[in-house]
Amino acid sequence: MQNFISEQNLNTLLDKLIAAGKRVVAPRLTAGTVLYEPLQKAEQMVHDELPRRSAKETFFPVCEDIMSYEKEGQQVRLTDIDPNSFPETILVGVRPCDAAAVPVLDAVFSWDYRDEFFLKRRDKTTIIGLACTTADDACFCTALGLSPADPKGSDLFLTPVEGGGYTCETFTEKGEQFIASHGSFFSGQSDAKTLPLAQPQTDKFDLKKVKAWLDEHFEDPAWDSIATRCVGCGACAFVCPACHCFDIVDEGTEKKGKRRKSWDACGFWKFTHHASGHNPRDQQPKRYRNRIMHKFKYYDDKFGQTLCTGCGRCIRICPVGIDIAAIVEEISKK
Amino acid sequence: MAKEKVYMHAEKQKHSFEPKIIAFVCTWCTYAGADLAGTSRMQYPANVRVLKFPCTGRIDPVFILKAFQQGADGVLVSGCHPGDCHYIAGNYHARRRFAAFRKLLEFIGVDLDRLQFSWVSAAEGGKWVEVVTELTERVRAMGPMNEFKELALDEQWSGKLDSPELKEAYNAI
Amino acid sequence: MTQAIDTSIYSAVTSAIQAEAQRILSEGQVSAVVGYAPARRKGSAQPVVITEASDAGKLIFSASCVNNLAVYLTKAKKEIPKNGKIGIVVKGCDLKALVGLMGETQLKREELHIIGVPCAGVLASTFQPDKALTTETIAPKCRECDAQLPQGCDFVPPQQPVTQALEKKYAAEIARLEALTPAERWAFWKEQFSKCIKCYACRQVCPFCYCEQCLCDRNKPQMVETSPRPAGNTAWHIVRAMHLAGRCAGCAECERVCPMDIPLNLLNRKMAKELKELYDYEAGFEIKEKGPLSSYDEKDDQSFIK
Amino acid sequence: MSRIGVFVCHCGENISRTVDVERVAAEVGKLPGVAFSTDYKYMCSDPGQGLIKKAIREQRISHVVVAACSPRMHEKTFRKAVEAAGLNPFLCEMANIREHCSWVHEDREEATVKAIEIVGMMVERVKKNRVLPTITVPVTKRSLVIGGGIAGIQAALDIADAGHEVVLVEREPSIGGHMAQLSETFPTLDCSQCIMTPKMVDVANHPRIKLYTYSEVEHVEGFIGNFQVTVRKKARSVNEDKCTGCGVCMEKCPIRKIPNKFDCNLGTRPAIYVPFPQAVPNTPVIDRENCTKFKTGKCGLCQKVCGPGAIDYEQEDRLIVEPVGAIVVATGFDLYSITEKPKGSAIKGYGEFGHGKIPDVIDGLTFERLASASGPTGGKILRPSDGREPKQIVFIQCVGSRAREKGISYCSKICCMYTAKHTMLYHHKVHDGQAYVFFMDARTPGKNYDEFWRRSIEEEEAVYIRGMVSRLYQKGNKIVVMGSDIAVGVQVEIEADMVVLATAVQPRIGADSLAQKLGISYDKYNFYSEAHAKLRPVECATAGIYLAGVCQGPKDIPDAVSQASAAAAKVMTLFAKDQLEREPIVARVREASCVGCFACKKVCAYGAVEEKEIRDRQGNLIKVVAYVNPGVCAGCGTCQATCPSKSVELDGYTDEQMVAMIEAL
Repeated sequence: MQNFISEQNLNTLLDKLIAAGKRVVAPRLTAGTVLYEPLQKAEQMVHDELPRRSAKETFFPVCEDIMSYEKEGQQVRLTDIDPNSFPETILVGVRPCDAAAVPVLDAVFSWDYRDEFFLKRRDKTTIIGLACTTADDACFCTALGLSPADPKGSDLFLTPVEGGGYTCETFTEKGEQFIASHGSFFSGQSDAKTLPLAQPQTDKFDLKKVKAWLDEHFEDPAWDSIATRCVGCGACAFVCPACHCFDIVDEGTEKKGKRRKSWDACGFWKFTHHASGHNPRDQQPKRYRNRIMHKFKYYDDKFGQTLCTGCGRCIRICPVGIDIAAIVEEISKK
Repeated sequence: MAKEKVYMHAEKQKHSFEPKIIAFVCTWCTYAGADLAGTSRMQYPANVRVLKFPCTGRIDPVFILKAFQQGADGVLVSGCHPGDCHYIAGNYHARRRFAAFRKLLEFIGVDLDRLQFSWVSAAEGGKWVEVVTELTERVRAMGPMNEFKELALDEQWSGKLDSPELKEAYNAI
Repeated sequence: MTQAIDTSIYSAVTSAIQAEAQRILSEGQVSAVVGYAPARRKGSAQPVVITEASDAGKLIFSASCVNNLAVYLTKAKKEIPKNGKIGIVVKGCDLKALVGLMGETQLKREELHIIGVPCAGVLASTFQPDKALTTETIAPKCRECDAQLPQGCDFVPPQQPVTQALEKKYAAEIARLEALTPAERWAFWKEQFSKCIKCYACRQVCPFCYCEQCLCDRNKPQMVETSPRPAGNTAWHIVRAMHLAGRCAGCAECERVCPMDIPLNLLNRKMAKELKELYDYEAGFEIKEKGPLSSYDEKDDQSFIK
Repeated sequence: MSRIGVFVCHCGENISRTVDVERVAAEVGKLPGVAFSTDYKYMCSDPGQGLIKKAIREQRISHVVVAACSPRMHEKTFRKAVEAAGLNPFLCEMANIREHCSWVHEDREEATVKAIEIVGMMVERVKKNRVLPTITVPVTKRSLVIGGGIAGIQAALDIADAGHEVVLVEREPSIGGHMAQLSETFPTLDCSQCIMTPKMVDVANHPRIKLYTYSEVEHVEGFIGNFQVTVRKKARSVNEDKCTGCGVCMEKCPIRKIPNKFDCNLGTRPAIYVPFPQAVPNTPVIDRENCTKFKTGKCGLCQKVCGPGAIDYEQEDRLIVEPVGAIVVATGFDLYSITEKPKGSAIKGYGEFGHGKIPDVIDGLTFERLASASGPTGGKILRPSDGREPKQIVFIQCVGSRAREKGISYCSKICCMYTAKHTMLYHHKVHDGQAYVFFMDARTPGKNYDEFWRRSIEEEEAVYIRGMVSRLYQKGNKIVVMGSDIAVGVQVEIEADMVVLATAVQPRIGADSLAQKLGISYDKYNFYSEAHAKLRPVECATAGIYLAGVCQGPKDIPDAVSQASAAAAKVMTLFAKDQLEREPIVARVREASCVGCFACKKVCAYGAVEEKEIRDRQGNLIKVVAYVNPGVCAGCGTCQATCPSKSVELDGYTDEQMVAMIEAL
């Protein structure tokens, strides 16, 4: 049973993968901020900080081309993007809250329409999760039934042990294959104890109760008191591991340009702005309501899952201190 | 004298790089000045493309940005001398706006040698030739303005594509 | 060396704000008070709008009261009921924004009841709101603050903040960047702007970004690429800095809220510095009818014009 | 989808010599949206224009680009041609491949490539051009003239004679202005009153002139063709309809010692008075500050003696709104008084000349009253102090004028001539007297002016001393004038009986506040600014407002009259049509996105931006947005570049058009 990898071996393995032309994505420091980004060297990986953005962009880029056009005389030439050209990727050091969001995204991108752009990237990516040893009072994965050691979404899951190195479990064929192809870096059972893991404080939410209240309270004065302060930026959606709305725009000139798909957010005024000028979500509380509804009701209605993994990013970065954990807790007590 | 001779009887030289210069000018002074250079048959480099505005007051700084993004290697903004504005004070407002904007561009890292401002009156055909020639030659010596062009091709890592065919198609755009 | 900042007056300030809010609400002088209230996380605070005198006790002031609440009074925020006079809690830096908005006919002085806060400084970031205020954790804007005591308010608690001279980080960073070559500066900003994800938090918290439709949301013509790519990001931040030039009052909210840690206020401070040098203009407590870029002087500098 | 037609001109050989025009037409023909492209020898010729018209009709061309000379040359020609073929003229643009290309480059390849790009840019631009209807503004064919001096009178008479109604507003109880105060006028020495009073009477009798004297402009709203002017008609305390002008009230008034301002305070008048006997209207006014009835409630004598019962102590100021289409401003001047410094004036006084302290040191206008046959001395030159005839008289020129260090750097223009006239009048009246003139330069351009000036020296024996007076003081009965004669280089000392100062002409006190009401600009002295110093000298930058007389700058009577007639002609030009037509290159506000910051208003030099309230169906105010008055907008577009949300667009130069051109590069 190959279920241990030393820190040094992990680094050597990653460097080898990078040298072999694989894209290795992990938390690393970029211009002063920890983000999931491709590594040039394994040692760049940051182990002890939750990246500012989630890992979702590995499959769902911030912005990607989906087509380009060029006009010549009266002719228009279109060039499609070939999803087979997406690079093979090892996503490593993924936090449980980020990895747990991946199956949630899978559901929506393969539902009535199979989004090749997402699925092909997803298909070409191996996810290596990493248990958390620290948490702050914005973390609330435990409140949603996950945990700092939850392997949901990971092909392979690493847990740090005392004295260095990681125990390693596989959960998918992809994970098993990964160990099989790089067996020399893994060794048998070590008796080292796992490091004490993080313990987010929040009690488990009664999500059924939350959903039941949401089912009945599309219109409720509570929305005003929750979200009058919301200023309508998209920061919460953009740092969220599970939010997946996107916009498609054509950018370029009369002669040539590209069709691009990029992240969108329900907090934006423009999100539901009709061409007619009418906006059904004309006030910020209505937009924020959609965020909560989508996460704890609509997604559940459709896919039987919650569109939130408790990473706490939106709580930390919200410019006006909107605290989704506090809101859900409040709803659950109603 | 010597200078004029250069303009009037420019020896045709082939250069490895011909910069793209975009000029934003007001219709009453500089456009007319450029017309005068034409009617006087003065000669100047063919690199400049002129966009006519009613007044320098109409020129939005975004246009300068847009010009660089569209591949301009140098940008010229030119209008009426102070006190000569056809619209009383448009050039005074423009003067402040561009004084601020050039400082911003400089801070972002745009080399201000690529951005020229001038007052050229309807009577100053010669000055138009001088300004355009100088800017063209300066920018030609500096080489292409690659910053914005490279930026236009740059992607967030997650949206980058590596296939050579696509890269080629991309570079063509 | 890290030193603690004395915030001991904040509890007395809190009581004073509560008493004033209680008074103006119960006397019917205002229909609502925009202020700060504590939130779930330890040490945290969030903007709140209270309309009942009985809620006045919810108001606080602490080092995590970072927001510039002026944004809630602008046209871009329609959610605050604007019937009659509104009370608002402001720090000196926030008050400058209110004053700027009055100069741009967005607010009327007589429609506001301004509660000024004697302020010794607030936190740079509220990612960890329970941090103590020290020379390390204090917001960079507070290091160069000249407005600890707001002027021209309807009410200011009598406490005097204890202040100490701190190194001006913006000035130092601007000087550092100015000393670089254009190519080096370009590289610096390119790396910073490349992180941008166009969440528009900078725009949404800015009291001066009150346009109901932002130029950058336009697509006929598309002045700025909307997609979050380095090119469009750079254009966006240049255009925003230009639109704020001569208007920005220096609350630095854009920089604080940026989830990608882009030092946006550097751009605004740089422009403020230039406009001060060129036209002797500074944001302050006095309502000015025209800003530096909506006025001119025949004798303005034109040394850059051939 | 646009069907663009591109027409490339050879301009004989002017273009085709350097630019391969066939290749330009062929290359441009491949651009998306171009349906037709061709070249022709002379596109501006009749057959050339015919080619364009034919293509529009037969090829269903929707937009036109003419690649030829500068649009400053032939844009109008081609836009007319396009209009004749049924297209909106603003769907036609010109690509300048002559002045900006073929004439300035020699290399055929380079020039051809550049020409293709220039045309390509205009093709992209024209795609975004919109149909622009000509803007018409209705014109109210009535005019307001502010000021009843010679300039205002002339303008009013000219406009009224042309058949349009005129509202003439005069601040004083009578029209006439300064010219009515003058004795004789240069260079012909005809009596001012003789030539002035008939014109005043013409005004009073003109069926199309509505005269408001003792009135002021209170408020002005609106724009060219459509002004609403509020006039304050001050309470005269005399009913103008009943008063017959018999003058009994003035005879009986017990208060008689009020200094007469018209006579420069040399004579006196009663509390109920007309400023001078030939006043128009000949209706007295009660000076309420000095009238016993108003001060104590007693007296009332004038009411008792007034046969027609015209005296009305209860009369109040009236505000009258007059709709007019044009405004002529002719507010004239005040003489710079060196005794009384006007409030807020930046000008430094000339205390050294003793004006105001030495009674026989007077200004030029006072001398006019002394010399006037209708003046307080009946035309005799007598000293105000003792009524003696001065035998030695000194005139000092440039008092205030051309003295930068004292605050006025301009030349008052009339002083050289009137001082020469004064020496003559003096010589005619005091045969044994001697006149001296201290002067810096004599400025006498004008028909018969220099001859006139020379006559004062050569025939009328005035002694001209080039130099400045350094000191002046009273010594017994005499005024000692010390100065230098720089021509000879000696100090001069004259014991004079009287000194006349040619003090500077300056705009009326309060000219600035009237300018603010009118929305016109003025210089640092408060002279009103013309739209262009050379080519539009009688128009203000604010459309529909014209200038006449000294309010725009110092001038003499013939100049003031000429400018008044010119202003009248401008008004008549405006009134020649029922609708004012103008090029539709004006700014428009998109109210939906305007946030009412009014940055546009702050930068608009024409005052074209107004505030407009948007209300819902219940009448609740939703927001206040900017509105650009198309009648006033000059089309510079400064507002658009300033608008943060791009909610104001300049038609013809929209962001879409300009960006399309940039993107074509």
